[in-house]
Amino acid sequence: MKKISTGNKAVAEAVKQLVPAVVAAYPITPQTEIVEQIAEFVSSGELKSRYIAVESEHSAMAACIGASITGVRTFTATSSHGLLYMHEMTNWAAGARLPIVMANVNRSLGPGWNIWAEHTDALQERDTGWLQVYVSTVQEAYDATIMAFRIAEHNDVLLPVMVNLDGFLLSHIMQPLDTVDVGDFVPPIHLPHAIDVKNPRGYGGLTGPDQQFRFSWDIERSIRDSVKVIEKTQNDFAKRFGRKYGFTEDYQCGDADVVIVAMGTLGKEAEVAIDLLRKEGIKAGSMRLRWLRPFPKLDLKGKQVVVIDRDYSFGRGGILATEIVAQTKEDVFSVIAGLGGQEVTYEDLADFVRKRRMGEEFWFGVNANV
Amino acid sequence: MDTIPEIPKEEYILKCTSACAGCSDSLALRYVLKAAGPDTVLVVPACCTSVIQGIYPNTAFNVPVYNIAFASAAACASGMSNAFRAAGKKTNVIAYAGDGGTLDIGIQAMSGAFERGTDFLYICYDNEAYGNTGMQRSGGTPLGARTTTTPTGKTDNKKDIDAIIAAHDPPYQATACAAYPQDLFKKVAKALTFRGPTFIHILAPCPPGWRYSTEKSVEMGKLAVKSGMWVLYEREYGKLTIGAQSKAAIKKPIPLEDYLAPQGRFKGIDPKTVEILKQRIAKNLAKLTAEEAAS
Amino acid sequence: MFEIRIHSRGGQGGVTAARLLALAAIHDGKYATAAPFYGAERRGAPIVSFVRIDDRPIRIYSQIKKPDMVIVLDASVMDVVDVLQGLKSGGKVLINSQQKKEFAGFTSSHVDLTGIALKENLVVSGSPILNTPVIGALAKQGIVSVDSAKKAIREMFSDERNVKAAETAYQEMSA
Amino acid sequence: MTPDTKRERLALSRPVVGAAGKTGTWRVFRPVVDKEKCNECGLCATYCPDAAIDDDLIVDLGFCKGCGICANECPKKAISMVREEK
Repeated sequence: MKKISTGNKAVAEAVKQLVPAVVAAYPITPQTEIVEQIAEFVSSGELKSRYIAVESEHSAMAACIGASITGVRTFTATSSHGLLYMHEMTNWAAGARLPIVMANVNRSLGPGWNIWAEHTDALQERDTGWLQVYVSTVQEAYDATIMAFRIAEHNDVLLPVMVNLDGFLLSHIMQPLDTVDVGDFVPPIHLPHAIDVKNPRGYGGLTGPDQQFRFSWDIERSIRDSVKVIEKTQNDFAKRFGRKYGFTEDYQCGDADVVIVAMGTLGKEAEVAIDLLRKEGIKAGSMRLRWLRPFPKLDLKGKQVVVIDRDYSFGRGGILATEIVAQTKEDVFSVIAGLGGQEVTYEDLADFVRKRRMGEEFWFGVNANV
Repeated sequence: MDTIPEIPKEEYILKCTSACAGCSDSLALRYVLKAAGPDTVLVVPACCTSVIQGIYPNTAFNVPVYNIAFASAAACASGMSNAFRAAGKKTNVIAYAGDGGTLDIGIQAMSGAFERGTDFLYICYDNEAYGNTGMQRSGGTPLGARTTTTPTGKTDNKKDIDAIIAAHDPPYQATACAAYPQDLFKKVAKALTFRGPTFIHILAPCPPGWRYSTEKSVEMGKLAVKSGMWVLYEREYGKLTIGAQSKAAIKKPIPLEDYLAPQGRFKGIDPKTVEILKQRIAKNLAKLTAEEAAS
Repeated sequence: MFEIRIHSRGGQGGVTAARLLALAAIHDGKYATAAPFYGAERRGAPIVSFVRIDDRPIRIYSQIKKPDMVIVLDASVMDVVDVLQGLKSGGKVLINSQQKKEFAGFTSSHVDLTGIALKENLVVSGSPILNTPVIGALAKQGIVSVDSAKKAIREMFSDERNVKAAETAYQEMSA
Repeated sequence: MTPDTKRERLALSRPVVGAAGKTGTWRVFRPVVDKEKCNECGLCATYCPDAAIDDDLIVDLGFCKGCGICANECPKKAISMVREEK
């Protein structure tokens, strides 16, 4: 059905169709609309979930953990400081192998009180064992949320999934949304280690130095296995609903000499920059990274890569750039742009490509010249 | 005194936990679980109880136990209770936390869960310090008690968590003591008959923490009650009832010194501090007596 | 692509106007995005929102720098904001005003949205509702069809007076 | 998906007797019951933190930690704590 929706409402719409037994959440700008919408669905009876209006994000994730371990579907949403506040529990959720789905509306971190888009919040969760997908349209926010449940709950995965959408740039804009009848696309949840009072077990008790690494290894193995589950889920989604998604979204990459790699809305706007560059005779392409965990194998051989990081790891560099260099062993032109919602246009993106200096780092708005 | 026939023989704490010898947390838990029965899940944050279960892949606890990070027992239990109720299950959800996890780091989550009317029982077993990490002061440590972070005695009063809970107006709250297992059993059984959040605050004397010899754990609990330092009561829909043992103590308390003297943590306590403690006890007993009379 | 920038003050419905317009454009079979620019918003502060309408999916998220059209829901913001900034040569200006205002090099039009809202008693918390009548005025300009405008309004508002106000604005809109 | 015997999903513990090992070895003093004095009131079993005293008031020395609460609380003073010989 053709609708118009914000990114936030698209996420809520997907959640409504997946009917989690428990949604526990705490409001934060710019995520608020997601939880308001879900609360409204619940109070109107459209959504048969229990909505727990917790007193903090730490408790939001703890409540999702407590609910999830009983074997039911759970959802939460947050942003920025909220995500950081629940950091202890995000690690717990992954280690406890609970398929919690969370929307994170990417926003910068204080101080100052900046509420605009930045990816550093989610990237600080990079090493927790969560799967992470970054979306670029309202439609994709909806589709990715649906797929997130199927991927998280798949018994080869059983890890939480975070769906990331750019604060305001995507969370608050209105775009067309085509909702689907999810049907049996996401099978009923079956958590093999759900609490059973008839078969009492202790969860996460004391473990020794000769044991803990096994659980870590299993998370890693499951993340590796998740690649096939994600592929299958995305392929099935395309067959069933007609919209195709991959680990990356490649645009004019085939014959490109230079490729922009970015995430989220900048990754989408980069396509417009590519159109401009192509008109100028520059063989450019763009590769929008959708999945950060598992980190996909990127086909960038023989291409110059311009990486746009809307994030930063202080003392090291753009996080995406660092990840890409680690995989490709090639120099990139690392552009730090869009922090705290800094305005970056497709013209700026085209300029980064025109004036690239491989092996260097460039802070947009800081350095005098690109 | 005689045996207590109404208490089930079933043990849900199997032989044997890794609790210290003479641990009154273990003693309390035996009766908590006897009262709760097998259709129960314990949610346990970081505390002595997270350790005494034994080491993976074994546990001494014969009910499901969900171990969770320090600050989040009540929040986790809140999610669990909602999930069980959504599935139509009556399973008891008991958050079982120490004084640190209740009065200090867990107070926000607990307050939230009570405010939201979560259908669960929250039990704080209070050994008046961070026992698991080697006895650092907590909000539950009484004035004058030495801990590793109050080496000359705590200069602040014990936080009145029961008053804080009372402010949330739960249908049922009670205090108990590991030295009175029958009383504890009855209170847990009763708490679990209510819908909504209920709270039981158990005084759990700790031999290594309080520095007395292990055989005195029960005796120490009784001295706490007899001196008025710990008061046994129930508050049901706001109506306060002081327990018989505490009523006796109000009429004729034993000297506070009889309770303090056997404990190494009060060794060398300043007489002025003892005086303040006595005044606080008197004030608390008067307050509770007045409340009982009024309700 | 047709790009519109809407100037208003916080609480006047500029963001909703953008959303209504985008929805109407989608009903016309086009692609559209409505993107409010969120600043440190408060009631009464000048704010902008953006609408892009195109025949193909819209991939641009950055702010509109060179709009094809500017809508001014509150003429008083013109004292503090250069509403014509970046407006394409020959671009359209639509102002909520009782008087015609001329701008060299641009096509200007006006309509008394406030008057229409007051006439229809479309007032919330003391503020006249401008976002539904403005869609009628835009339909007159051919930005969206009349049918789609009405459909969009009915989807977002249950009160039929909003449609009435849009119709009035359609009629009263200056040429 | 690949079989891997080294994989363990999470720390799921099974309830067993002796989860903490044979805690009887911790003991310095052992409770010895004087059957003559014992009136079988059962308070020793009631107060045992480790449930190491059964219905017949037999102490399970495999797990008794020797805390001495039973002896301390016995109204008939029928239990004495005797030094273990090691």
